[in-house]
Amino acid sequence: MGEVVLHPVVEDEGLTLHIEHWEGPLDLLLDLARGQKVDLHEISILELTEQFVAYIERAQALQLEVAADYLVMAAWLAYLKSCLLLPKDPEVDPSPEELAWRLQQRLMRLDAMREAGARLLGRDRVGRDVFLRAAPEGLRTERKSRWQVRAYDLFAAYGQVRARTQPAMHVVHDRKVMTLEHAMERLQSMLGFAVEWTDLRRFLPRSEDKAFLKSCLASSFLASLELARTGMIDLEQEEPFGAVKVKKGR
Amino acid sequence: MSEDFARKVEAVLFAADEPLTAEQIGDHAGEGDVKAALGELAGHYAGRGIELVERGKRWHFQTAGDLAHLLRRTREEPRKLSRAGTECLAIIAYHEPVTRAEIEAIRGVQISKGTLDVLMEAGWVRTAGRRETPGRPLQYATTPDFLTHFGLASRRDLPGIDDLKAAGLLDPLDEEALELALSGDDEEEDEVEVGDEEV
Amino acid sequence: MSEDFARKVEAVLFAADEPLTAEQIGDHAGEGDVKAALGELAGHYAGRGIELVERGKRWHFQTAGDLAHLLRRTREEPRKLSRAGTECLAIIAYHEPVTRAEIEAIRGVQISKGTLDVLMEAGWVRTAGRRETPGRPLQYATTPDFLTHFGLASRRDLPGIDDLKAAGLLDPLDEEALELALSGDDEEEDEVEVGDEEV
Repeated sequence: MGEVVLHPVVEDEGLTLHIEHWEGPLDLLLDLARGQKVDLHEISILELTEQFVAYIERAQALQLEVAADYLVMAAWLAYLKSCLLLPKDPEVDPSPEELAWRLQQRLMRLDAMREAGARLLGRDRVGRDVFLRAAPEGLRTERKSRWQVRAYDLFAAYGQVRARTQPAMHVVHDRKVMTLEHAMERLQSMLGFAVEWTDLRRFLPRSEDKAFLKSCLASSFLASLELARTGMIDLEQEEPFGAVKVKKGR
Repeated sequence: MSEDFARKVEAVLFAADEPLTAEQIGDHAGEGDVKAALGELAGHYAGRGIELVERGKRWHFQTAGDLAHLLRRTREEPRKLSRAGTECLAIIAYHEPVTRAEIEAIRGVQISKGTLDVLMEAGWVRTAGRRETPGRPLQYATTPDFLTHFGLASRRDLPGIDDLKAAGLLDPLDEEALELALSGDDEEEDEVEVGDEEV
Repeated sequence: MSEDFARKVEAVLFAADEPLTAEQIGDHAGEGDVKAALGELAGHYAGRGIELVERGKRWHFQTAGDLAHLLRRTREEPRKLSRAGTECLAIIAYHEPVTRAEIEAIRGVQISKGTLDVLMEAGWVRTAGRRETPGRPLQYATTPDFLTHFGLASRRDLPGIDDLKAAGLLDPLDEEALELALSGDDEEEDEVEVGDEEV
């Protein structure tokens, strides 16, 4: 336990108090048992119980702070003691003797580990009893990369470099278009016929070339906007996306 | 021929700054029967001022134990363990793999926070997976460095382990013992522990 | 008797963290003829994997000099050459002797110093004197190992531009296919390549 407990220790008949760290109630019990007998098989659980309970009671009488688990153990031991002293009741399971035996086993287990720990610490320990070489040369494993690349990768890489860096020539195919200038000239020359509102599309030339027709339409539309701006023609569109109509300006 | 290989093994072990497995030795010494060479060397060094020892399947040279008095610079222990730490270490070594609740049951007291940390920091104790029981508690076990430090060829060399086993003092604790050991508030702590240690 | 003292000296020297004078040895080992013990030990260890040596009146054990190579083991790990490295190597092979600036001009991307180092470390590329132009830049060329590694009898065996074209390796539209042909891990490096090229 982390907390400091004032522990009563009997010396001769008198009671002296030591501030110590018991490692829990089992530890105190083990020390008491050790005081009884060297062989834990031979200890008297009854006597042990009395000693422990007496300790705790004295401590409480002196108004010392006693940790809860010591009190729990004292209560359990008091119960065990009364069971051991009462006439045997075959109905009780486990029997008080069984409980006493278990307690003894636990003390023996703890004792075994305490002794084992001491024997462990007493062995020839590295750095205390036996020594390793103080200044070893040390072993090193140097990692070296074995670079791997296949011939194909190499050639492909070169091909890619060349492909990437070769000057690219961009060729634009010759396409038939109607320029804006041409469209304006054409529209102006044909305006004489447009006394009434006339669909702009009727001014386009005849052609089987659809791409050329689109170019004509786009250029003529732009030309019509330009001519409308200068007042040479009027423009009309009745609804969105409806036909664009032109008429000679006044 | 074999002697030639033995001196390579000797050189590798001598130069190493930590104990080596037979495999690691072979990696450096090259082709040869490492086991045979180790046996040969161990025989050669027996009784000398330096000894070749095996600790948990790893080998190293160290000075002979009976010469400690010549070499000890101070009387101080390399790592002073508290009583709680010593008991915990013994319990883990003799019972491994063991859960914290089991350690506490044997000692009849809770383990204070730093105790296991100190053992792990020393490199003697490691976590050893979770026990597949309700709550999946972490288990603890010792490390090869533990064997090296305490001069044990294997866990079978733990002092008195055969007698303790025969006496049933290393048997797994039954559940009643666990319950008996721990008052109610311990269980809470156990749960907290699981959370903490998962980090 | 003297052997008993020799093993003390042996242990003292083994555990020492620096070479010791005979006097220092005596301070630890106690009563005895240190000189005689040192002579005895030196004789015993002669030809073994460990040697007892004297340097400026100080004694220490060391690993036998002829076995020093065992302590430094190199382990080769296969690693795929990066795309930058591969391109660089290809350019050197096709254009050698070539300067770094030329490689960069052909690749259209800068190359990091590490890329050329890797190629030289791999043993495929060597420096090939300086170009007698302003700045006297270093030139690079391939090595005989390069030809061996790629199974080429001579540089004339490198596929020509026409061969590459015929194989579709020069088709700009095939760039995606090429990227697929170069393995997946190159893609990462490609991104790095844009900035500072990684090896």
